[in-house]
Amino acid sequence: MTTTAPVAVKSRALDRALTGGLGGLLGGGFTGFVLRRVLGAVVTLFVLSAVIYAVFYVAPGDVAQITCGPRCSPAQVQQVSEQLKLDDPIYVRYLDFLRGVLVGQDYSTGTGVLHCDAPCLGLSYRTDQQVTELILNKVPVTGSLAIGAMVLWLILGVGTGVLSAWRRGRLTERVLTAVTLAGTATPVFVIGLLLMILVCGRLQWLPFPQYVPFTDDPQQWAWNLLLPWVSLALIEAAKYARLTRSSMLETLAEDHVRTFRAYGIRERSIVGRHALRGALAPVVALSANDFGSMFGGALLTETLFGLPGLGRELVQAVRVVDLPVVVGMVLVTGFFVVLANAVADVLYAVADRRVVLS
Amino acid sequence: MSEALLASEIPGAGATAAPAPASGARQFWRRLHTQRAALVAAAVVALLVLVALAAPLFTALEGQDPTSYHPGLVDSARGGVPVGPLGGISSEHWLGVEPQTGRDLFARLVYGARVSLGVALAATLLQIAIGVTVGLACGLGGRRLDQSLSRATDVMVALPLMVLALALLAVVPGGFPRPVLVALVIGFVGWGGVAKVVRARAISLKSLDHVAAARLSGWGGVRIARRELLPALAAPVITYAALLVPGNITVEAALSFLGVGVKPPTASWGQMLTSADVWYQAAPQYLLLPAAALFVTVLALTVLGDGVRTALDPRAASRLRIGTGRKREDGA
Amino acid sequence: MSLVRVEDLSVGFGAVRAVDSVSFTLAPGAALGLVGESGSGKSTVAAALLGLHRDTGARVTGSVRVGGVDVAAAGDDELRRLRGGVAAMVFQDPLSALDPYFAVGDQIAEVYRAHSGASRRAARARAVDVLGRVGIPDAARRARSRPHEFSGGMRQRALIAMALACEPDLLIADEPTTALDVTVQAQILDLLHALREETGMGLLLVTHDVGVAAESVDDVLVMRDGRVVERGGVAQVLGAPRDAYTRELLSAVPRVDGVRGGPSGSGDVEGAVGDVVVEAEGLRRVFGRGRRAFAAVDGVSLTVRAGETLGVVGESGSGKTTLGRMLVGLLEPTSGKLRHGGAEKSGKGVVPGVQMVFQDPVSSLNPRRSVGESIADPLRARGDRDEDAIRARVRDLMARVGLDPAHYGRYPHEFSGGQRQRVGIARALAANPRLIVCDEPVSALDVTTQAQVTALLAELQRELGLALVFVAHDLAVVRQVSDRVAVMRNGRIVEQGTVDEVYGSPQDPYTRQLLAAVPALDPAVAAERRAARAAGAHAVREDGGAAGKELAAA
Amino acid sequence: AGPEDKSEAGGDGKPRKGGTLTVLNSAPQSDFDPARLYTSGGGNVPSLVFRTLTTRNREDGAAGAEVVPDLAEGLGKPSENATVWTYTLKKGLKFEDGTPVTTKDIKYGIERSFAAELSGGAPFLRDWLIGGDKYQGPYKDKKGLDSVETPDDRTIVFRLNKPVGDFDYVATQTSFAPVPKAKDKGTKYEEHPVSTGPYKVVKNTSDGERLQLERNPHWSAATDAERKAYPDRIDVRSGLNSSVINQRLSASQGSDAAAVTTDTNLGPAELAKVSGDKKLAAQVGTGHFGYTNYLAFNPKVKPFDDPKVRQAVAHAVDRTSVVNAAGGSSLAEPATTFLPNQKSFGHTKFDHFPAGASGNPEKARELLKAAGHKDGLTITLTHSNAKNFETGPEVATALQDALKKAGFTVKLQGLEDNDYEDRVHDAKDEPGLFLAHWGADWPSGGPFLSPIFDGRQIVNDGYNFNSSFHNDKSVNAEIDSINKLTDHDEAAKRWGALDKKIGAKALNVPLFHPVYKRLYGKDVKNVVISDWTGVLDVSQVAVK
Ligand SMILES: Nc1ncnc2c1ncn2[C@@H]1O[C@H](COP(=O)(O)OP(=O)(O)OP(=O)(O)O)[C@@H](O)[C@H]1O
Ligand SMILES: Nc1ncnc2c1ncn2[C@@H]1O[C@H](COP(=O)(O)OP(=O)(O)OP(=O)(O)O)[C@@H](O)[C@H]1O
Ligand SMILES: [Mg+2]
Ligand SMILES: [Mg+2]
Repeated sequence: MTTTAPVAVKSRALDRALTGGLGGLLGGGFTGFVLRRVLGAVVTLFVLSAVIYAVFYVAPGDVAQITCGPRCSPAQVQQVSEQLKLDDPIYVRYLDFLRGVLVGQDYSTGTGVLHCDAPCLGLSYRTDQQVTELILNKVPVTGSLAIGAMVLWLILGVGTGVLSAWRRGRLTERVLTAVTLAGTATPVFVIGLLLMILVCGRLQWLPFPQYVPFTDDPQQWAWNLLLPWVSLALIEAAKYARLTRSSMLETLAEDHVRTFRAYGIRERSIVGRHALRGALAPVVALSANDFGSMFGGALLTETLFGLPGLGRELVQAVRVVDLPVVVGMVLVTGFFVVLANAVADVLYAVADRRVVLS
Repeated sequence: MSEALLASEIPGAGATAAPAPASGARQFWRRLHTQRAALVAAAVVALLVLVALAAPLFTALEGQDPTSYHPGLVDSARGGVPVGPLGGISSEHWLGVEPQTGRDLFARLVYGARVSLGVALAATLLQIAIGVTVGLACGLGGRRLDQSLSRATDVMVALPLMVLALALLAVVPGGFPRPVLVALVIGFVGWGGVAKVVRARAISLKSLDHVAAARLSGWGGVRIARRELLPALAAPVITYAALLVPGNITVEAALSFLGVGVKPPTASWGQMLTSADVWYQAAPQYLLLPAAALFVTVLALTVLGDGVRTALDPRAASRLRIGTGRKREDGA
Repeated sequence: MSLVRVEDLSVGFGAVRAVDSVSFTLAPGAALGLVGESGSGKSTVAAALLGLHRDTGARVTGSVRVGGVDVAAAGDDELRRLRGGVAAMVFQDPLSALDPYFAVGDQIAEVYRAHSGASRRAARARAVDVLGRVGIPDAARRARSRPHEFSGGMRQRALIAMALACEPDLLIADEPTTALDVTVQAQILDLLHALREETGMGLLLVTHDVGVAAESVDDVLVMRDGRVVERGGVAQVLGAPRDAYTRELLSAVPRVDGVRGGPSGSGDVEGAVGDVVVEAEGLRRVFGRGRRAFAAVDGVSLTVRAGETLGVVGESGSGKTTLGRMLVGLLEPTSGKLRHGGAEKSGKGVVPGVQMVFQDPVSSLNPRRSVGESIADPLRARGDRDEDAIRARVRDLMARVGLDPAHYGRYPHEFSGGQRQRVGIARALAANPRLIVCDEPVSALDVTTQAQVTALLAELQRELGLALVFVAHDLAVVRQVSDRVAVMRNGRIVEQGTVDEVYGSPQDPYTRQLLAAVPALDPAVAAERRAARAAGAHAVREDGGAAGKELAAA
Repeated sequence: AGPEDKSEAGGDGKPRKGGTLTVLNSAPQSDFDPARLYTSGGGNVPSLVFRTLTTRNREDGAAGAEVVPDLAEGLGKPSENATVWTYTLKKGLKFEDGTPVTTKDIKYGIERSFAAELSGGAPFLRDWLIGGDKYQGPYKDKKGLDSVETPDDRTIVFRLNKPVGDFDYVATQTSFAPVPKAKDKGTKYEEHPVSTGPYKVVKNTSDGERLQLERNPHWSAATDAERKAYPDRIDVRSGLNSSVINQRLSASQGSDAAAVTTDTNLGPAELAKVSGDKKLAAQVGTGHFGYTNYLAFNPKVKPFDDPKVRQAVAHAVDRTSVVNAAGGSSLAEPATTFLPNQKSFGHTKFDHFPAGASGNPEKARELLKAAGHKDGLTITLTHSNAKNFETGPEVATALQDALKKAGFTVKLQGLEDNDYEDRVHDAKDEPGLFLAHWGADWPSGGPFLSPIFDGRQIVNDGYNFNSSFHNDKSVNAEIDSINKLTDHDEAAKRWGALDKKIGAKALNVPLFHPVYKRLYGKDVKNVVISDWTGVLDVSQVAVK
């Protein structure tokens, strides 16, 4: 009984935040925004898949031969080719793919039939696994990597940016600039490897990273991912630091900052509150992009640290021209890019109410 | 009385002897000149470009070339580490030699500057050009244009470089100059971030009255973008551009491994870095040299970019209004 | 001991000597008016009191002591305590002086907390309280709005509220009522007066409005070109000015009751009035959605013809700016019809040949472009290519609005508030538009410059058949320039008619109320009137939150 | 070969049962179906689960290149000129569920490997079994493959379309592993293949990331002389970066102390480090695998139709640079013969076109002049772009530099890996000069020379490995005749002689044979690296 009251209060507050806060301030209408975004995402994914099909149509690499193995005889290659329906014209294969996505598909396992439910992205040429399943297994890995790295690079980058805007022209700023830039100037595989050798090999502070699912053991999860996060964050931080700083200096030149100076507000809070708020828009936009693209782009990190994520799978799939897997992976990336950008737009409109969601 | 006022107020209106106002560009240069760090950075960038352009001259001075093997200078039994102290530094090989091959590192570094700087700078310019255009179009255009361009950006961001490289391999004729191809590929792939940053800024800038005023003046979107928004966008864009360069240098190396990049034995910093990572212990200078070169480049570009950014802002340059409100010890 | 002691203060910006050897003192509880020509250095002096020129590249000499603190020598902490704590400032450009990303109430609360160390909650409550006291209706809700949701006058009041929140010993108010209609203005001035009496707050009031000065201050300092040209008690300076400039200033003050030396002189005279330039029918604009939906303009119909000036006056927040923006096409009406030159406006976007002078001179000028370039914009957009001709035209325009043409290459931040406003006017005039919507175009101008600008407008109107929509809170100015007047309140036009009709025999009670609130030039009369209002003001102070309603009902 | 006589094992004391062995691999173990695996000698991790008719001798060095019985009682009994091979199963063999293993299961396993759904395995049975080229596997072709006979549960007979003296070697392949038909789930079988070996699969992520094995209670050491199976559990983690694998092994932290790798070599940079560290150096084993890297000519393409030009190239090659590019003398040995330098292959020393350690440009110039190219010659060398690979840019640029001294202007054509494979194996589009390599399917001259030089193995509409399009009747006849031999030593001698004979034609330029340096964790004992596979044998390793 006693617990119901706070819950009710909370939910009402939430309700207000959502209807009054979000719905009200977004002007254009939140549901409309969501609908448009969903539609946009569908179109984006559609285009993406078509592009990949087109690319693989022109790209080198004899799929049947690669799948069958180098020593396969022409007759066998032909069999594999039929098995994978590689002889159909590319548009027929694409339509087949779309059908799979919409209504599902049946595949023969040799001894039986494997039903692949919609949305079915097909089976991997290489491992015969369902691509949807494969991807669902990998998303948590890459997701963990991306989220952690983003949190870290935002803290590191924005923190550094704020500090260097506040202490602009001073020694603190120079040192910070040099340090963050050193991170940028070193490719991730170098930073990652060196960190791993130092921290895991020499000092033995951390284990050599091995993916542990969050649901198994959150502490081990974080512990193992710490190094990949740090490596990625070190690379990205400078970008955010510099961007934050330069946007903040812009804001500092504006009139309203003078108001707060004239009221004796500390420079620290002028910079860290008022200037920062104005500078966040590009930072949020960029992190959305980077976060989304990390789903396809963290391959170097994943490869280096042996994390079984999407990026690594993608590299392998591209190498063996495993088209269904490649398409699936790219669609996931696309999905996250669109999603992250949508979230960024909402955040952005909440932060700056002059902006109406488009 | 108003007529009288007019006359009395502004003696010789329009024909004053006041000094002609300096043009925007001139003021910009004047403001840039006051920043020592930016000038030093500009000198460093110029030096780097010079090194890249005059690479043959520098290597001739040393008497080496970037492709000759010196099997005698590496210890074959130990995996090919350079013999001699500090990675084989000698009067012939100023910076030592490359492990395994014994190629001269100074020559490779100097020649590598050509590829890396050329490709990375060209690609960055392209990324900025496309990104800014798309971002501005998103920010200023209607909802529909914004939607379609934003989704197109998403497609570009989501397409893995590797997949695109594959397509290009297939469609670009073998004779196409590789560095140009690399710059084009990187340029056309990596503009998503710029576009997003520009769009975000443009959206909040366009709510300002001076943009409304420009619209009332009758300007179209392009002109508004160029005159009202672009100058304000210069800060984040320039900042971002300086940081795109190191990324592009690394991407060049990645593309080279996919076969779209520059052909061996041509050296590039990115490729040196990628093959040097494992040598961090056995031949540290092999890793440190390209890393240091890259660092100096980024640092110089960043400092220069910051200088340009500051000089572009008439408010910040004179420190009027942007002042810290803090007491300055130096009494400046 | 005096609260403020300024001795031999000079401030230079590069080659510009903005303030030249100014000295004055101000005792606790006293009020000093700083009047004078636009660009004469008033704001610069005000800023110097808080040490705002520190580290900005300006050269400051002389000594400034505020509340016993030597501003030039004070350490960072000391200065911080001074700012806001001892002396609070109301900035001249209220529309850009608030952080667009934070709720107005939060900004006030932040400032209050910085000096009182109050809890977050208490600070919020305080913010709502002071917002109510400056007459923001429904302050508790409005405190959560962001600045762009406020009208110009509301933003200005928010700034005043911010200053009052800190309960300073000294209030530096730089043109604090430029965006306020006369009733609200009177209320604010009464509030300041009451605070002086109650708390002994000192007031430094920078204003170009002699009437406001007459109502609120004891002593006056008249400035011109950075120097003090006359000083003395308010009655003496306004009543028997010694300096030639002061006399000129006073003679230029427009009056609601005096003869209409109407610069356009049109109104009643010739039928220069031509075709309909713009016609609105049932124009409505709603902000927000759902429960928060609110009609800023609610069914406005009006017509403006070529060569005619429509004055729009009304309560602060009554929808004047919103209406103006709709007329030029910067804002889409929620419903209603809009016809330009007889043709129904189709689609979105601006209408060619239509200009606007924005209420906020700061954000309407691109900080990165020289003002000359900004003024030249419409010319270039029109297709002019001859650089020399463009420059010549820009210089001419600058001269005609009273700006030094040599300042072509200067940037907006190097100008005073009134100068920036004139840049906006010059830009609007540049391409000889058919219609200009002027949103408080002369609110920051001293009366002589104001006269010059209105004369210019009238002249162009005669020459080109320009149609004007003139939004202003200053009834005298509106009377002077307009042919017809519309009085707005709560998004509606409550009264519309020729100047003589509206001013001569106002029908609506609100119009009458407005006319009654016009500040008097004679300090004695002003004091009398204040006494008459005192009862109302009392009520306001007793329950701050209800102040708005109270006021509206009055 | 008992555990006691392995004195070089890392750590001291006798190997004991128990513990968990971790395997850190770089290549993902994405296939774990015996029909799809293509491994030499039954593979390493797979051979822990899949027993086959024969297997490789689990001993160090050259002794490890011998073939020994596994499920079969003894090696195969050839008859009818080595076209019929008969094997008899040991008694008491069981699957992991306790059911007995019969030759029917082996036959079924072999039949499965013909199914298109399970492609990827070795090609030999399809080429050799009568009717193998037509057979489509048990899913489409329920009748079965007649040339594999199972007269009773312990006997299996293979009928081949030609003499194959090496059949015992072939019978080590995982396709010879028994698969119980009732448990076959087609493409899903690999998730949990039914074990006959000392370990069974407890978890297979199927995407090659992780494979966990545990003891198979129904395996009996009495029937298996080869596998030691000391650890209780084996945890295979694949898809790791090779530098990281070596880092982990050298750090030997936690479970990595009991870790090995079965596919990762020490790189040159790591070698430089290890060679200076005594403790680490003791954790390195050396192995050899029959493998040759060479420069291949396509004599159909000018100017390589001229033997003098080919010889000039052969003389100009700087093998020191090439070896350095491949990792230095510890990781590669210069090669002048096509056959690997191991006895089992019948290695016979020769150097038809001596280039010395660093090339003989003078001789090369002479030959070029004689061929009519006195102003030098511009040629194109095709290579793959894969990094740190024998056919990659590192070796190509080393050759480019060496050939320059002899008057060759070498243009490099680097191709993306897939593209490269397609091009160099395409009979119609094969480049004139490219980097190639060949590895042994089993340690014998046959699988080395036949695909490369047998004129009848030229493939025009698929992958072709006879890149010189060599078709010499006498060579073909000699190959046939050696294939009939069932005495491996006798055959080896003849292969060696044949290699020397073909070598004189300068159809390719052998460059180097790789050497493998395998690092293992500090607690790993009983390290065996045979010359058959060149990798550490997981079935012999102990971690206690
Ligand atoms: N940052 C600056 N740089 C250069 N000149 C400046 C700067 N700020 C102000 N000025 C100049 O100093 C003079 C005084 O400006 P100030 O703002 O004090 O005028 P003001 O009396 O407040 O005028 P107004 O009534 O128009 O606001 C003006 O001529 C202005 O152009
Ligand atoms: N973007 C907006 N979002 C929400 N409310 C707004 C917005 N713009 C204006 N309003 C509200 O609309 C009403 C009318 O505003 P408007 O700016 O038109 O007033 P005004 O008559 O110009 O007042 P003032 O004389 O004070 O400038 C005000 O109550 C204001 O708070
Ligand atoms: Mg002022
Ligand atoms: Mg307004």
